[in-house]
Amino acid sequence: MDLSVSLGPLRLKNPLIAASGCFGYGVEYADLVDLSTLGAVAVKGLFLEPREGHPPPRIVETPSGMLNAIGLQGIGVRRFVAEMMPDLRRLGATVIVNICGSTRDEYVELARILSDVEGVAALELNISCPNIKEGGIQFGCSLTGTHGVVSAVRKATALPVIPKLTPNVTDVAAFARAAEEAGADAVSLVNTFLAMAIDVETRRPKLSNVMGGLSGPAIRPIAVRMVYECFQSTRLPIVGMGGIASAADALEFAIAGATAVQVGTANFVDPLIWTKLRAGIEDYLGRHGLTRWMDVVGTLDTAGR
Amino acid sequence: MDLSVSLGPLRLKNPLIAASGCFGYGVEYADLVDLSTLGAVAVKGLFLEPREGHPPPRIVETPSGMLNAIGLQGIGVRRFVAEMMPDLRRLGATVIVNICGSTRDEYVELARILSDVEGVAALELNISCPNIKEGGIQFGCSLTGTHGVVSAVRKATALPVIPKLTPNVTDVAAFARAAEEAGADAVSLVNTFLAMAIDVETRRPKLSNVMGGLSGPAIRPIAVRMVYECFQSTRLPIVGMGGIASAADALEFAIAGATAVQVGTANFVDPLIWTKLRAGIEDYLGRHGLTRWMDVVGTLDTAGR
Amino acid sequence: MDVEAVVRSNTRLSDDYNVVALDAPAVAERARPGQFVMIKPARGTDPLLRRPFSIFEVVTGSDGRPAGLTLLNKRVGVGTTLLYEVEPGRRVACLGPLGRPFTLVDPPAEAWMVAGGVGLAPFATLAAALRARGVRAALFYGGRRNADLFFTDRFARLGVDLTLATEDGSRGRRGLVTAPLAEALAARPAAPPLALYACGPTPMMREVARLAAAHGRRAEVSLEQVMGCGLGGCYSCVVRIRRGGGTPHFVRSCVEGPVFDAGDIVWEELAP
Amino acid sequence: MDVEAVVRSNTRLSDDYNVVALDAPAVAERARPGQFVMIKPARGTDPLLRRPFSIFEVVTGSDGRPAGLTLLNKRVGVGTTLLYEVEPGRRVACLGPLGRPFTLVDPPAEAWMVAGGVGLAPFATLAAALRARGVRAALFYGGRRNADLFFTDRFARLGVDLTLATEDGSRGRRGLVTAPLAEALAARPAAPPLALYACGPTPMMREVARLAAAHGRRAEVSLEQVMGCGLGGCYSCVVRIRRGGGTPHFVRSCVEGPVFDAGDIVWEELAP
Ligand SMILES: Cc1cc2nc3c(=O)[nH]c(=O)nc-3n(C[C@H](O)[C@H](O)[C@H](O)COP(=O)(O)OP(=O)(O)OC[C@H]3O[C@@H](n4cnc5c(N)ncnc54)[C@H](O)[C@@H]3O)c2cc1C
Ligand SMILES: Cc1cc2nc3c(=O)[nH]c(=O)nc-3n(C[C@H](O)[C@H](O)[C@H](O)COP(=O)(O)OP(=O)(O)OC[C@H]3O[C@@H](n4cnc5c(N)ncnc54)[C@H](O)[C@@H]3O)c2cc1C
Ligand SMILES: Cc1cc2nc3c(=O)[nH]c(=O)nc-3n(C[C@H](O)[C@H](O)[C@H](O)COP(=O)(O)O)c2cc1C
Ligand SMILES: Cc1cc2nc3c(=O)[nH]c(=O)nc-3n(C[C@H](O)[C@H](O)[C@H](O)COP(=O)(O)O)c2cc1C
Ligand code: FES
Ligand code: FES
Repeated sequence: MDLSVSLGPLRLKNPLIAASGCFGYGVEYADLVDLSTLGAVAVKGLFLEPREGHPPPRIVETPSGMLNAIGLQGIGVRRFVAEMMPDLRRLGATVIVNICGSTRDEYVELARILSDVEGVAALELNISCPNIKEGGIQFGCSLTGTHGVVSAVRKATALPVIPKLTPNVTDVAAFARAAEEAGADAVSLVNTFLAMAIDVETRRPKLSNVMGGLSGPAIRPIAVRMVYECFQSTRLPIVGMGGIASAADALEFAIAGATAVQVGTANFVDPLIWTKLRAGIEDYLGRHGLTRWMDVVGTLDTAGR
Repeated sequence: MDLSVSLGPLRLKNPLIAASGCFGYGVEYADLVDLSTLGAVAVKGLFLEPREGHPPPRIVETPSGMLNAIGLQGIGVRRFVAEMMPDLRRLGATVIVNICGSTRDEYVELARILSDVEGVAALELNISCPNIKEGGIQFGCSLTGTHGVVSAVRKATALPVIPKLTPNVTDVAAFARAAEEAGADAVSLVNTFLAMAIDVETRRPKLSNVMGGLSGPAIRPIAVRMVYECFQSTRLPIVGMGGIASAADALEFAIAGATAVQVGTANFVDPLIWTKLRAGIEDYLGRHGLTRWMDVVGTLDTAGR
Repeated sequence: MDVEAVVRSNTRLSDDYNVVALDAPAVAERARPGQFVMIKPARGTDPLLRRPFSIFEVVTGSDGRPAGLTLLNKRVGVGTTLLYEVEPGRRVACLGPLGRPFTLVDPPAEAWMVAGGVGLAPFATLAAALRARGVRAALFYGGRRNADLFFTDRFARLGVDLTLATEDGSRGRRGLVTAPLAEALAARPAAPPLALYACGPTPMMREVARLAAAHGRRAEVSLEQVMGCGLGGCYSCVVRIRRGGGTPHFVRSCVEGPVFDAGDIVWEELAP
Repeated sequence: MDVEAVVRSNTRLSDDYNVVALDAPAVAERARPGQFVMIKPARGTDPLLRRPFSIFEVVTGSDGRPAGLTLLNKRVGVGTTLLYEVEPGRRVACLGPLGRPFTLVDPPAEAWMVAGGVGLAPFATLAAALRARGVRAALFYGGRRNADLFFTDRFARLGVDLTLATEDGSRGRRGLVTAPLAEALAARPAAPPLALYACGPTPMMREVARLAAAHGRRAEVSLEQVMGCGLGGCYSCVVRIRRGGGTPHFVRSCVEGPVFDAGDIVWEELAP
């Protein structure tokens, strides 16, 4: 079975990527998971500088989903490069660094720093985090903002550039097209849906940050729709995610048009999910007389519908 | 306990409304539920003319939610007035008619026809149905479209006008403000999220219409956030909905700012939910030393958050 | 009637089939053959919706009055798996009885029931009702293999003539049950009148409809559309119907069905 | 280690408390006092996430080797209710052992454990480990009422000195268990060294931290932060820590805890 995929210049041995923020810096999982068997690891979103993040409570469960408002607690890009990259290289991980800035220049600076780091395979531009006030989603909710960040980073690096789109917009495909025009190599979607939960007994928000991002199986049907819309309106390879928890879910995104997929929340529930996903996909391909994952990508049959 | 609420000129004995499309024309439930005990019944979306709707499959279950693409099958407004209103009047139901048109004039025509009908308490403008190509959501996704339909209907009727907003937009509060400027008496939200599900074995969409609307508990955290955003930026009374399945859920919307609430999908699961909701709300008010539902509305405490 | 019914027993018949008995006197009392109930298989929101099940048997208590009902369950997905595994003592929400029942005939008319797989479910109550009216009844019952045929003794005890068929030939005729049905219809004189009742996979019911029309017999079929509410509220369960010369139109199978006149259904549009 | 552990038994202790025994030799073998496991309470997606539980006991098989573990469960919500009701024979996913264990002391040092309610859970294994090292141990154990105090005999059999307290005075001292603890600490000479271990409601642990500091004793506390993953992946479980004179910063309690040095915690910021 050939599970390899290409996201522009980035070639992955399989389409299964650990979603950013849901797999730490990757090294946390090295005891349980052979990182070299994953298509790639998208590490936790990094700013230039270390960040404290929001006070707890940072997560709350909701029906078939969860809200998070971690607030991008992180060690900053320099400590990441110094402390995490050596282990990630040694473990054979294909590393996608998820970067986040408050200004366009910060994204550019992050891209410059990471361009010279051995073992960094691609940059995922987090312009869609709903949990921080400055930066991030303010670019992701404006077409010109998206175009601006992507083209600035594009000029600053030879690494593959993958802007991560927010679902909190009216027309996500327009953002994929803006990313395409700005020179992105692929787009990834979806980040989380801005949402909130209230403790009715105290009449206070359940999250310290009031609002957070909804992820998990609950959002899958919306995410699949958005991947399909982007697939229909750009030629960029798509990295699809949102609630994937089984091989069938991953295949659903592939059929809708995703070349690769990321798994976030489900990894919390089942950290050994990766072998199950691979086995399930190979079984599916076998049963359908197919030999390549790419044979499935973008094959939704809407005849007569 | 005083559960009464006012949506502009519309006074309801309690805040619990059966959501449009989830309670037929109301009469279907008369054997099980005393319709006069509900705050109101929002009947199934009506066009001027009868409509066939989409072929089955029209619904599919998703994690903690469901997709529907009924396609607004319906008997048209004239048969509704002739065949259903007499029963609804006899049963003592407070009737909100959910209307849908392909053009602005159709909404106006519907409003005119219904203005003269005894027992019609208000109009809910469905400018947010994701399941039909023409009309509906094309108004709901454009600020000028929303303003245009609402102000045209406003001029055509003395009935309370409640535009129903779609969640498939970047900034729902802007739509609430547009509705307010156009003379709406209240807004209701959310309608369903555009979404899809794929049968991976056949690689075909699970719904005949390819896409459908996601409802149910899965969407609740997003819907609560949207109600809260509208509450913060308009003075219109808000009718909140999206995944309400318990008294605590209804109270969550109230605390976020909803004056009244609608229950859709949960009514399918538990058609006798209404008495449970009322009992749960009264119990809550009692435990908190409150006597009125309105004491809870819009009381989210974000101090220190 | 929506009751929190206690699961009295759960009898596994095979790896796929089981019979669940529920204490639900108020539902059982009102049940008529061909009606169904909506069952909530889980407490949480996954799975979310109720699932429709035919009322398989009405169970009478020691006082001879209806005390509960049973469901013949075949596991095909998440909800039916939960019902396959349900532990006695648990409570499940049970709404019903719902839907249009079978039209019962009176002697001298005879009744032939045609069941495929779990399509047997509505016929235990129908057979009992027919016997109570003194109607001669036959059951044509097909399954994949012998191990998938259940309760044949019970139908035999009710005086029902049995014709069995299995796809692998392990019991009764090899092949589909509609083959012996076709032969029997062809061999049967016009009188006394004959009513057909069918429940099973769509192709089977469609073939019964075709045979009934060809032989000028009235047939009723019990359809299994996906249902969101069971009460006429959601319009998910529609079937395209053409009555007389009228234009085809969608009707809700939870309120106008699940039992339909086979001749009214636009079979070409029904999902396989 | 992530295993699909078979539920061997479920012993209800009261309307709220139960003990669930799981077959999980691979987890049990590695378990150290104070560590926890992540349990998936339901099969579907509601509830979605796993729940953290202290390893209450390590159960040995007939060969004397670790064969499984038990959990002391208190029902407070949907997941713990599912675990309260779990039927023997079911499988539940069990990931562990996780987290930083208690720091064990050696004689002549003595150990005092302070438990509030279900905070007893980590102390059965700790008491056993202390006994194996010959450390003299005491348990200060508080609950709302007598019916909420469990397993006191077992601790007594392990040679642990017991001091009990109930809020309603139905057993032991009336009031909070930190009152007799404060008296005992005040009455105790400086030598031999004494290690404190606490698990329970935040106010209780905070008071233990205060008392320990006041008497110059080292204390470890086991915190119960909400946890999304238990593996350091999600950063949901953070606690604000101040070590030495350093600036306070968030650390993940699933990997740097759940056992912390009581003096490191910024108590003002911990949720009650
Ligand atoms: C009036 C009526 C009476 C019925 N009586 C019985 C009965 O007595 N015994 C019994 O075992 N089953 C009966 N069924 C079918 C039963 O309702 C479905 O098998 C069940 O809803 C499937 O739920 P699930 O969660 O197991 O499957 P899901 O996990 O939801 O789906 C699994 C597969 O089953 C298909 N499916 C889902 N719903 C239906 C449906 N309503 N009918 C057919 N296929 C479906 C799905 O498309 C999918 O392919 C009846 C259906 C109707 C409408
Ligand atoms: C390291 C660790 C060890 C633990 N050991 C045990 C144990 O041995 N026995 C035991 O019964 N419990 C233990 N807990 C607490 C247990 O994990 C929670 O009670 C459980 O997660 C609540 O799940 P639920 O679905 O029942 O509650 P939910 O329905 O999710 O929530 C119900 C209420 O419990 C609160 N809650 C949710 N998660 C936690 C949490 N992690 N801690 C405290 N309150 C919470 C919620 O805020 C809410 O108010 C431990 C927690 C941790 C972090
Ligand atoms: C706890 C948590 C932290 C996250 N942090 C990040 C992040 O740092 N950067 C980012 O781009 N996305 C982040 N995400 C979003 C996920 O990468 C993913 O887009 C989203 O969760 C949807 O996928 P899922 O449903 O599989 O989790 C985070 C999600 C969660 C749940
Ligand atoms: C089967 C179905 C049919 C619906 N039909 C309509 C409709 O005709 N008009 C309308 O405004 N909303 C319609 N809706 C949307 C609901 O009124 C409601 O806005 C939505 O389902 C969210 O609420 P819920 O999660 O409580 O179901 C429909 C929803 C469902 C599930
Ligand atoms: S199942 Fe809802 S209308 Fe028939
Ligand atoms: S629980 Fe996920 S990092 Fe601690």
